[in-house]
Parts: sequence; C-alpha cells; structure tokens
Amino acid sequence: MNSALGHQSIHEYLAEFDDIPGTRVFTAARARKGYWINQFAMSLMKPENRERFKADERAYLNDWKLSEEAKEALLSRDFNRLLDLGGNVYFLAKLFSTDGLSFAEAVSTMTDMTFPEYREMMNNGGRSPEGLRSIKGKY
Amino acid sequence: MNSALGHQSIHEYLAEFDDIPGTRVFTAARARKGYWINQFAMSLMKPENRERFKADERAYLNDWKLSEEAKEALLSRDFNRLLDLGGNVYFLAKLFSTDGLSFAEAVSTMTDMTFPEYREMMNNGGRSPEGLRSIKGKY
Amino acid sequence: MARITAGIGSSHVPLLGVAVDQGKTGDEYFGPIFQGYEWTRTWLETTAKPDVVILVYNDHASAFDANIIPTFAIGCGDVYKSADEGWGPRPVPDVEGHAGLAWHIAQSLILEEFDMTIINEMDVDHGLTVPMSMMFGAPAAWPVRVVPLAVNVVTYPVPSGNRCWALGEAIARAVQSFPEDLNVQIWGTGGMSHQLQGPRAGLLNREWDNRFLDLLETAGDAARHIPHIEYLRETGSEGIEMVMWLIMRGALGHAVTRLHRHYHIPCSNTAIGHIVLEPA
Amino acid sequence: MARITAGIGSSHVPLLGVAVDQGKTGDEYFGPIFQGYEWTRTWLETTAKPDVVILVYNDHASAFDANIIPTFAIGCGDVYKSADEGWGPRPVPDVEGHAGLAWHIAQSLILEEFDMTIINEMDVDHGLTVPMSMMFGAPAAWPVRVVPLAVNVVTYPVPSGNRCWALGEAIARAVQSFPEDLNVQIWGTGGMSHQLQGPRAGLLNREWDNRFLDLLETAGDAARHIPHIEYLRETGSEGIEMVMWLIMRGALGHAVTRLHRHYHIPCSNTAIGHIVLEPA
Ligand SMILES: [Fe+3]
Ligand SMILES: [Fe+3]
Repeated sequence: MNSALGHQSIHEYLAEFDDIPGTRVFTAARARKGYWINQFAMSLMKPENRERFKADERAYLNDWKLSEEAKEALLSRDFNRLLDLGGNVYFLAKLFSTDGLSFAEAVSTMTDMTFPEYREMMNNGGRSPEGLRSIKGKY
Repeated sequence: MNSALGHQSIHEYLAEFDDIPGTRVFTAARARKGYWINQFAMSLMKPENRERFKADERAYLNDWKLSEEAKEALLSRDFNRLLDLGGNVYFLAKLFSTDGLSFAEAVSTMTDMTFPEYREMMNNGGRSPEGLRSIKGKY
Repeated sequence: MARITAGIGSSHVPLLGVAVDQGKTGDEYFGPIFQGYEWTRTWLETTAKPDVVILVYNDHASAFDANIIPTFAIGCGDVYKSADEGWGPRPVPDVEGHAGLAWHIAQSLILEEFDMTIINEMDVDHGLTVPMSMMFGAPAAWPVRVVPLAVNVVTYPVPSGNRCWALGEAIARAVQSFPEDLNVQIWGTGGMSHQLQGPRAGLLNREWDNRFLDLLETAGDAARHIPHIEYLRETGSEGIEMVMWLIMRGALGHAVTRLHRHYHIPCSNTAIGHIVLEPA
Repeated sequence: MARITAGIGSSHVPLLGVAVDQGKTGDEYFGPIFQGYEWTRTWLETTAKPDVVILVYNDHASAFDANIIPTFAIGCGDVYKSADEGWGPRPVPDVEGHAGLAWHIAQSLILEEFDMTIINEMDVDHGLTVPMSMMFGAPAAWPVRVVPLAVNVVTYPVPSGNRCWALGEAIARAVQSFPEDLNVQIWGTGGMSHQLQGPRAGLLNREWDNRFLDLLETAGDAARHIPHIEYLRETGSEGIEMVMWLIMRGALGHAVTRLHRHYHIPCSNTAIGHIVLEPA
C-alpha cells in the first residue's frame, strides 16, 4: 500500500493545512462550500455572460444558488471573504479578469498593502517565508 | 510496478482481442474511429433531439461529422457495420431505444437468428461458449 | 466510526428496471428472478439496515459521453437524478448522496495513490438504479443514501481486477477513518456473463459464473488475477463488468461469510447472479 | 521506436503570455526572463527538434469546472484551442495533438494501474500555452505536436510527489513501446514558489526553489518524497504546482545531465524557474 500520509491519519494531514498563516488551502471542505461561487465565476469565461454580468451584476448573481453573503462578497470583490466562503483563486480569476484586473493587482487586494506597495515588495524579491510557515511553530 | 500485463507487451494484450469469434472489443482504436457515431447516438438522450431525429433522420445526421458510410449504417440500423465503424452498443442503445426496441431485440439483429429464434436460444440457456472462445485455439 | 458491514454483488440488467416500473415482477418470466432477491430484500429491511451504500457500477454512456472517460469517478454530490437512456428517465426517486462520506473517501483514496475523478453533478443510469430497485422495490424514497462509484468497463483497457480489488481495500480503510457512526454497505454490480454485440451475442456461461461466485466466497484472492481476456472469452464482451464485483469483495477483507447466493438464466441477454457477503 | 530525449521544467505564469502577445518580451521588466529562455529556444530549434511534447500542466478552472475534478487527465484528441480565461482567448495557434501516441500512453498507463481520465475535446489555458510561447516564441503554427496531461493541483488532496514520479516512469515505458519513430520530450510546468491568495500572498522562496532544482539534477529521488505541507509552507499555496515537474523528472530515469538552468524573481506574483535535462 502506497500512501502520501506516512504515519499520519488523513485528519492530521488536513489539520496541518490550518497551521499556515494567511492562507486558506483549497480543501474538499472548501470546494464543497464554494461550489456555486466557483461555478458562477466560471460562467464568465463566455463573453456573452461577461456582458450580461457587467450590465446588471446583482441580476446576474440572482440566477445562481448563492447565499446573500456570497453575493455581497462577489459584488464588493472581497476576495478574502470569498476564500472563506469556498472560492478558489483560479475560479475567481474569471471575475477579476472580467474587471480587467491583472493577477498581481487582484491578489494585492487580499494583503494589507496597496497595489504599488505590493508591486514594490515583489520587485524586491517578494514576501519572505520567514515566520510565515507555521502558526504554532512560529518559524 | 504493478501491471495487468504480466509478461505480455501491450501489443500482445491488444492482439488477443482479435482472436474472439464474432466479437469486436471496444478498444481505444475503435473509440477513436467511432467518436462521432457515439456522440451522435448520445444526443438522442434528449427528447427534443429524438423528435427532430424521427422527423427527418437524414437531416439530423447531416449535422454530425459522420462519413456517408456511417450515415447509411445508422439509417439502416446495421449494427454490426456500426460496430466495425467504432460504434459501441451502450451508445447505440440510445438509437434503438429511440426506435422502441428492447436490448434483446436490437442485439438479436447482430446475430444470424431472427428475434424469436434468439429469444428461444436465450430461454434455453443462451449461446454456449463452446468453440467460440478463440479463433486460433478453436476451443 | 463508520464501518463496512456487508457487500453485495449483483447484476444490473435494464429490463429488470422495466419489470419493476411496469409491475411485472411476479409474472412467469420475471418471477424466478425477483424471488431470488426476496431473501436479500427482507434481510436489508429487517436486519442489515444500512445507512449508506457505496454503489459501484458503470455508466453506460449516460453521464459520460465519448469525450471523457474517467477510470474511477466518485460521486461527491448531494443528489442524482435518473438518466434518460433514450426512452425517458425511469420513474424512480432521486438518489440521495452522502457528500461528507464521499468526499472523505475521495480524499483518502487520492492520498493512497488512486487517481480518482471527483464528480458532483450527474444523472445515474440503470447500472445504479436497477440494483436499488432489486434491493428495495419501489418505495416513495430510497431508504439509504448512496455514494456512486462509476468505473469505466466500456472502453479498453478497463482497470485490472487487481486494481479493483486494491481500490476496495482502500475504500474499506477510508470508511473506517470516517468519524460519523454509519452502517455502510458496498455493492459491486454488473454482469454476470453476457454479450450484447456481434454474431456471438447471447453468450452465457453458467459454469464460469458459478466458479466466479465460488471464488468470491473463498478466502483466496485468485479472482483478482483473472485477466481481461478470460472475461472476454468466457463471459462475453459485457461480462467484464464483473471486475466491479472485485471492488466490493476487496473491501470486505481476507475472509467472508456468504449469507445468500442466487443465479438464474436468462434475463434478456444476461445471466443474473447475486451474492450477499459479510466480513468473516 | 519513440523515445523521450529530454525534459523541461518551467513556470507557466499567465503574464508571460501577455508579454508575448503584446510584444513586450524585450522590455526592462520582461527582458531578463525571456533572455533566460533564449538558450532553450535556440536548442529546441537547432538541436533538440522534438516531434512531440508530452506537456504536463494543470487546468486553472478552464476545461474542468467545479463539477468534475480528474486527478490525471490525458488529452487524446486531434486539436485543442486556446481557452477564454475571462479576457478572451490568447491569440496563439491551435495546439495540434497526437492522438495515436496519446491513446497508446493512456492505454499503457491504465494497464500499469494508473486510473487515467481520457479526454478528447478541451480548451487549453495558460498552463499549456505559456510554456509553448516561452519555448517557441510566436510562430504561425507550433513546430511540435502535443499530448496534454492535465493534473489536479488545485483541489486537495492533489497527487503525491511519489505518485507523480511513478507516473513519469510509466510514461517513459509507454513511449518506449510506441512503434513509430518519434523524438518525444516531456515538460513539467507550473511553479515555482508563489501564493495567489490571502494575506500571505506574494510569498517567494528563492532558497527552497533552488534546492528543488538541485534535487532534480542529482540522481537521488528525494524530491519525490517532499510532502504537500512542505510545498505549502515553503513555496506558497500555488507552489504545489511543482509536483508536476516530478512527472517530467520521473520520466527521465535515474540519472540526468543538466543542459540549462535559469531562475528569476519576480514575474507578477511568481518566481520564474526553468531547467532543461537529458537522461544521462
Ligand atoms: Fe451494465
Ligand atoms: Fe499555474
């Protein structure tokens, strides 16, 4: 029997994912929770859907099985909130691409920096992993 | 390394499939060849497509990337020919179900028996594998 | 803790669905078949009472078209409707999934290096709904939740018997690590001998089928090493569906106790068999 | 006889596609990145001249929606179009498949107990088209045929490094048993360190990335046992894409010769790395 788990149980394997600062790993639990957020986002791969969405975002969102909380997070482009609700960045990319935002700009909105600050950090070598690897381990 | 092949090469594995009398194993090669026959057949899972097909079979078939040979085989319900062209019975079942045929009746048309003869054979225990297992081995 | 308490192997002939839907289960042709399932129906209702069934079956060109062919697809959705196979959907209740257990199994299997395809929304065809009807009759709602596991046994190469058995073993470990207290059964469906195509159509092999049932009962795992070509030669081109029974059997562990066994020829083009097993 | 003659590991950042499509490959920001690929472009055109590339990448919610998640999907079609990822499809040539080789590999892998999903029609996103642009520039038609191999590295659990390496080994055996005389390369794409989500977004790890490149060069297969959590902690939530490089590396056999290596920080949110290896 091959296993990626070694001596871990699957519960231990999954629990470690919660030990990374400022990161929501896209687990099965999140995929389940965010299913319709992600399906909505993918619908924006079609130009005609992008047009309809842009014309009346709220009306477009009302066609999907989304909670009011999810709709508000989508309307306000609150990406961290959307991650909490089970959104995944590759799905949400269809939304910020529809908005004409680059990956870097959209991603910067999830940090505590402005886009110019974020860009500067990246140009200077990016965010160091130092101290950001483990919440419990503080390393 | 696990392998279903044992000491065989994949070529030997596949070649054995041609050694079974009166049988076309649905190999990758057949799946490739019959792709559009099978996709056409699956379209008949929708009642509106069944209606359109029944109203004008030839016109409906013209919307698909099918050779004239495939179209003729479909129009004449020549199922053995369709197997040769890469059709698979589970796909083709959508066609004979559209016609209102049972599996047994449709399947009987591929044998050298009438449906009543076929049905009688089945009620008497079915076709014996004796002599029908291997062309080369004659067993 | 969830546990696999029993396994069933069973044919899933579409005509049996027709018999149920048209109320013909007692007639001369179908009577002997449905009588063979009587013991199992009673046992399920009065004794076994599973909460969830992991239902191993194959999609017969219903949910998956020629475009996409997953070797192993596990249903992680909440509900599945009956597929329209060309004559309208069967009038059976929707099949309620168990997304929590299904996702847990899917995750566990991938971590044990099974390359699963996860599927959330799909219609389920006779491969799944006919065994449900055979085991539960025609209730207003199915008395169990279902984790569908769709195996490619149509386009060659299909998975080997060995791979299927190993998948069953891994499923059993996955179920055991699910924290909820659930009585889970696993069913392997399809077969037994039948050939639905070509001049050799109508082939049945009572002797081979019964040897296969014997092998499932014995502790040995010889059945896992039967090569594809043997199924094809001996049991007809569609007899290969029996590899799915090995997933069920692999999940039950080394030794089993047989509770019930039944075999009948013919139903339509097919040899009907079913077997009920418990981990020993 | 077909043979795998070389492997490439490479990032596949969408912004690099934009740079190519908008003619910015020589500017101050992109210049150092594209210069790093110069050696590889020349080598491919004048020396290596592959007929087919097995291109391992991940679909970024383009061909597969949230409904269906195949762990390993192999493209067995004749042609793939560039996907519309929300800003219109990239203006690149269609990607021509090699259905014969792809089906042969798919069949071989299933017989070696990899549970492949076969896919015939799909659009391919930046994960596949950006490496094509980096390696071949902007020709009127791509100079190679492609067998796309899409790996789930988005929804956890993704396949283990060990499983990826083993898949690479099996791909090499499959290519070797294909009767046509073909010069085949395998590319593993994605990475290197990057995180596109949450407050920790922007994480890069030059040291870890370069240790990973070192490991790929050395004969040992320590890289295959790096656990998911290490990628996540050290390389950001999207650094896990590097498991796809292990499929490439596994296909090259025990020992390799490094022909070229390049690393640059940053491109957009990502550390750009690429390495060209030959079986030793
Ligand atoms: Fe079946
Ligand atoms: Fe990527």
